[in-house]
Amino acid sequence: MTYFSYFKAEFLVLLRRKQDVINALLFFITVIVLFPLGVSPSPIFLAPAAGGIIWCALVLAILMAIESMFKEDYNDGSLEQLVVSGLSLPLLVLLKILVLWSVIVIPLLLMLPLLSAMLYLPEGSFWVLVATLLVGSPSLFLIGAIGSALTVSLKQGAMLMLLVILPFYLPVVVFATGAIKAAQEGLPYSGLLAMLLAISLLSLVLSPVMTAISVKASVN
Amino acid sequence: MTYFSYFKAEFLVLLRRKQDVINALLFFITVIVLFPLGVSPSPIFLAPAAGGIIWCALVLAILMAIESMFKEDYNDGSLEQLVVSGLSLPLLVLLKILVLWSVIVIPLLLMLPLLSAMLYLPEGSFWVLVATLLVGSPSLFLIGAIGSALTVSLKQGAMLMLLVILPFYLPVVVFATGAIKAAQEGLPYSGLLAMLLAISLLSLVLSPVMTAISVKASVN
Amino acid sequence: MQSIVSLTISDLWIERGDRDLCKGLFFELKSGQVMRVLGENGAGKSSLLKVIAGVIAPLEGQIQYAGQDVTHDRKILQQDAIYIGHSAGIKSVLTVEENLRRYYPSASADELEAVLDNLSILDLADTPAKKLSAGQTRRVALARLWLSKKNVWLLDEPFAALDIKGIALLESHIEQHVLAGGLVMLTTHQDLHSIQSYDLVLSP
Amino acid sequence: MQSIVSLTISDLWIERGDRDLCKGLFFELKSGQVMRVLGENGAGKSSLLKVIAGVIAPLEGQIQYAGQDVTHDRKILQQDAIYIGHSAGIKSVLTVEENLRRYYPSASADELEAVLDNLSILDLADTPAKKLSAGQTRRVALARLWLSKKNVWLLDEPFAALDIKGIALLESHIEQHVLAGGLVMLTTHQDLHSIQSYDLVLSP
Amino acid sequence: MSWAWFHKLGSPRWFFLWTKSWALPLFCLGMVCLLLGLVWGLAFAPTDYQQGNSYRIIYIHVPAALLAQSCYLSLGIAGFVFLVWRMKMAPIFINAVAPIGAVMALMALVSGAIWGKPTWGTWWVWDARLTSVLVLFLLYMGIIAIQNTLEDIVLADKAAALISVLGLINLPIIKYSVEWWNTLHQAATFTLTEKPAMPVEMWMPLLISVIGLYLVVAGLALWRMQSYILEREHRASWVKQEVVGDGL
Amino acid sequence: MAFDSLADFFTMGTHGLYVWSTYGFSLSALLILILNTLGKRRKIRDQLCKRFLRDQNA
Ligand code: HEM
Ligand SMILES: Nc1ncnc2c1ncn2[C@@H]1O[C@H](COP(=O)(O)OP(=O)(O)OP(=O)(O)O)[C@@H](O)[C@H]1O
Ligand SMILES: Nc1ncnc2c1ncn2[C@@H]1O[C@H](COP(=O)(O)OP(=O)(O)OP(=O)(O)O)[C@@H](O)[C@H]1O
Ligand SMILES: [Mg+2]
Ligand SMILES: [Mg+2]
Repeated sequence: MTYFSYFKAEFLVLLRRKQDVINALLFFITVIVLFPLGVSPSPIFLAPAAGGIIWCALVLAILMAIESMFKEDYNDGSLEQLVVSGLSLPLLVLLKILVLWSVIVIPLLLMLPLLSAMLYLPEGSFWVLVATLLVGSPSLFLIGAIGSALTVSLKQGAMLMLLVILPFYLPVVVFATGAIKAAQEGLPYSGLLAMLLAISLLSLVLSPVMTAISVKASVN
Repeated sequence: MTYFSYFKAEFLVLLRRKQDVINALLFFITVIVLFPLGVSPSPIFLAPAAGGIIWCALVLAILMAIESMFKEDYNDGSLEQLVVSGLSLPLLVLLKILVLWSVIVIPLLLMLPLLSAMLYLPEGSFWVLVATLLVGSPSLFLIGAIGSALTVSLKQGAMLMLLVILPFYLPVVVFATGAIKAAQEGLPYSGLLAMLLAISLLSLVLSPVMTAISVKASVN
Repeated sequence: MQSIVSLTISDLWIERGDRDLCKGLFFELKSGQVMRVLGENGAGKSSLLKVIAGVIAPLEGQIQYAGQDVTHDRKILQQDAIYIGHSAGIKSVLTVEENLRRYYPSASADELEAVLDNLSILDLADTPAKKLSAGQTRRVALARLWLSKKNVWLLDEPFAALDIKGIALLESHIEQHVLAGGLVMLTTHQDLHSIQSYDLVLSP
Repeated sequence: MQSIVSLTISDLWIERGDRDLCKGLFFELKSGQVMRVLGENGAGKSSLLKVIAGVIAPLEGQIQYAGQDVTHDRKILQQDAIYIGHSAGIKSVLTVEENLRRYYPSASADELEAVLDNLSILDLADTPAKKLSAGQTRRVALARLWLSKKNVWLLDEPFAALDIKGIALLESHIEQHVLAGGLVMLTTHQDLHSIQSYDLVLSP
Repeated sequence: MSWAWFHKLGSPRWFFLWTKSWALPLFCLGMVCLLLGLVWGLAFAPTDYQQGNSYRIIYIHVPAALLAQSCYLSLGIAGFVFLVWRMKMAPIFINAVAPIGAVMALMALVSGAIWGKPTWGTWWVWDARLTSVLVLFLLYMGIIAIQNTLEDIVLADKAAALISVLGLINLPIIKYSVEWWNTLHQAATFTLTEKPAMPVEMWMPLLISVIGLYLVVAGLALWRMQSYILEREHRASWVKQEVVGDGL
Repeated sequence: MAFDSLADFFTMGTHGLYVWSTYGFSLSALLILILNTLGKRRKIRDQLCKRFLRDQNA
């Protein structure tokens, strides 16, 4: 196995399951539909909440996608093979996260104009929302991967994983929605974006190593 | 295998994994916390939205719990064994749903006073919220089971399941939050509760049979 | 256990993923007989057992058991049969004992103990199944054959992962079962040492 | 392939779930040798292979490969070894060919075709792995032995699920490999027909 | 009345041969009607005194909305027929019509949303009519996803039939949402009991494009069904004749 | 014709953008559907043809 052949196969697996990617999108949409229906459909409620709702939906969609990230690899023995492959495990893990991120987030961004219109997001803050997504979402994937690897050997690890990683998701959500709110109120928001970027970079450094450790601990 | 031994083993499996149950609760709490953090912490905003937020969190928590309901049984061959057991499959399925419901919803109800206080839910509508939960949540489990059985043979069926069952969850959410809102505004809400009851009863009749069909079609 | 029963398969046509695995298959299995299904990898042995157990449906053909047509409703056969496939329905979080109690709630403690002892997994009775080795897991699955009073056994590679003692144990148990009037259908790639069997060869 | 290499295990102590599987284990395996690990179900055969491959860590002991201590950093060994366990890392949604390309991106089309043909799974090259029978899946996993140029083979029950032809094929391939200077360590409960092997017996 | 036709309908072969030559004429006739209706509506119908020219969206919006519902109704019926009588044609029909229905629902949604901007001042409101059409779209997507994701045909057929039947509840909600809840949305123009309130020059092109779209959809549905019949019945000898006969 | 000039027809008062984008979107969606239908028909026939010919030769 080489890094490139691994990358290609990962991509292929996801393409073979393109329905799953589409479904991730549809889940995102459905959560967004749930809120106006369940809480309140009026623009007075929705417009200020739009950024928050979109971010909540994003977090949930990413959680769903990432929860089973290593599950199949674990069950079919691929994870064991990665460990004994002699390649650098952190790098392999990073590649996997990269593939997943691009396959989930890019289509999500494409849907965004529509969804933010449905939630009456003020026009001006749309680009801030996009910026927070681009800068913030990598950290969600990177942090999530650690939890996913930790819990992969548990048969129903989904819940435990949530518990482990959600505390780390909260600051990302708070900064991101904070930036959007600041933009809506005409306040400066670049500081918050910088914070998001910092979190993403930090997790970029830490996550692959920690995920690799968790993977190793899981396959025994 | 008898119905009772099956029931007992199901219970045991869930008890053995009490962490999962606790995690379902924690997920519920986290979604509820995410909302004030991501959107707005002020009572003016939260009080009218409280019922809706709790119901959205409930739907998501149930979805997470129910998604993998049959997965392990499928992987370890138990599902196959149920099909060839000579017992009535719809009944077995119903028992399984019952166990899951009681294990998830009862602790949830116990948490409710705290959470509704955190979201400033008006006192008067608390009991209406409890009533909607009791009457509405069985239908969520029953409908969810169909989707879960349908997608069990897919390695990553979660998303498909969501897509298929969420449209059916929406009316439940709309009626339930409608009832809570009506109660908050002092309007009559018993009609909406009756609707919820009707949906639950209807799904009680339909779901076991349909889930059994899906299970049978999945194990081949 | 009934005195003489028979399982009759006629004109069976199994298709999987666009390939015909068998067409016009006919055989009859009577009390006291062991049928060994042979064939190369991918010939359709496992599929045949699954069809008979009622896990998957055949394209055409009849299945009769004890004189009754069970093609469409496999219940009569299922209540009298035990099917153990590649993955045998052992729940990994339950202990060995709990797993067996799940299938046989009415087995007495002594009986259970005797069977586990016989299979040399008595000291694992309280170990969760996920901590077992491959052969130990298979022994747990096979313990059902000692506990059940079913007539028809459908076993897909039952000897896989068993050590030599385990194989001998299972073979002698199968022999006893057919002597007592049972029917056994099994697949395997290994030679049987002591069992007299009829062979059904599937060719792809 | 290096001319003469050896794998030396000394003083190995493996513990699993509070039970000692082996303690003070010592052996040396040289180029051209096959070692068969024997033992009852649950003796610790699979665990031993996993420890050597670097999937799980031993409690104590040294592992040396080609004169170097690899106990703490298994990389040198891993780059020269191939480990095939019970579940062998075959992705069920990828086709047979894609699965192999995942491990051997540089294999030429001809080479791949020859290997698949040799294992009689050439016509399944474009079938997703989840639609394969047990034996076919194993053949896909074993195809890696034909494609790789690795020295050390660690095989956990490689003959499981294979039919008779498949077993003969694998045995002769193992023989060739050791003739060419390879090292093989395998577990099995079946008898080997043509391979000359050293036996290591684990007792629980 | 004899039930022979019902059983015949259930036979893919009979259906294929019977409808083989229908698809093209239906489709062409439909296209002509549709284009006639649309051009008439776009260029020749009088301007609305209230909404100005934006009302011309109606000539797309209403046909698409009607078709989206009709397609789903037929899916529901087919699903029921399949679950009860296991008629072989029913899943073929569901497979064929679901994507068409999805496109119709999407057209209704998009045209409605665009129309909403000049008339209501917003693209989207969360009222019952609009939401239930969105749910209709999601249901279609669910059925399509089932067919694409579940590889086992037996399972996929049953699942799609189930969802089709269960989703029928949504139709009365769409239909009566404008009467049960007060919304921004218009009530029905065409009813069986009353004359439309619009002038003839306005509703005539509408009627024509509705009929046209119905015919186009019928033609497309037949084509799709024929393809699926060939795919599923490839074992039968008549399919071989059919394909090799005019395929080469 | 309800419009005085061609330019009028294209601008539709102030609503040209709305009307034309609707028509554009809908007709292209319909077109995609039609192409998909015909493409599917073609693909399935080709596949079956190939298979039957292969079977014949084999
Ligand atoms: C996304 C937004 C919209 C959706 C989903 C939608 C949906 C529908 C549906 C389902 C129908 C068919 C009703 C029936 O079967 O009786 C319909 C009809 C109609 N809609 Fe909309 N609509 C939307 C926006 C609008 C807007 C903005 C207008 C204009 C102000 C409008 C005007 C009409 C009219 C005039 C009819 C014809 C009523 C009839 O003849 O039955 N719609 N719409
Ligand atoms: N994941 C685990 N956690 C704890 N203990 C385990 C685990 N897996 C196996 N064991 C225990 O370790 C011992 C050795 O297991 P191992 O799988 O190595 O046996 P084995 O010799 O390969 O047996 P078999 O012939 O059945 O394959 C067994 O007693 C088993 O109970
Ligand atoms: N889920 C499936 N979907 C489609 N085809 C399948 C599926 N499972 C098996 N097959 C195909 O059916 C054929 C028979 O498989 P089966 O598992 O019955 O073989 P087997 O005789 O048990 O082989 P083995 O000796 O390898 O266990 C194989 O060619 C296989 O490719
Ligand atoms: Mg098999
Ligand atoms: Mg082992």
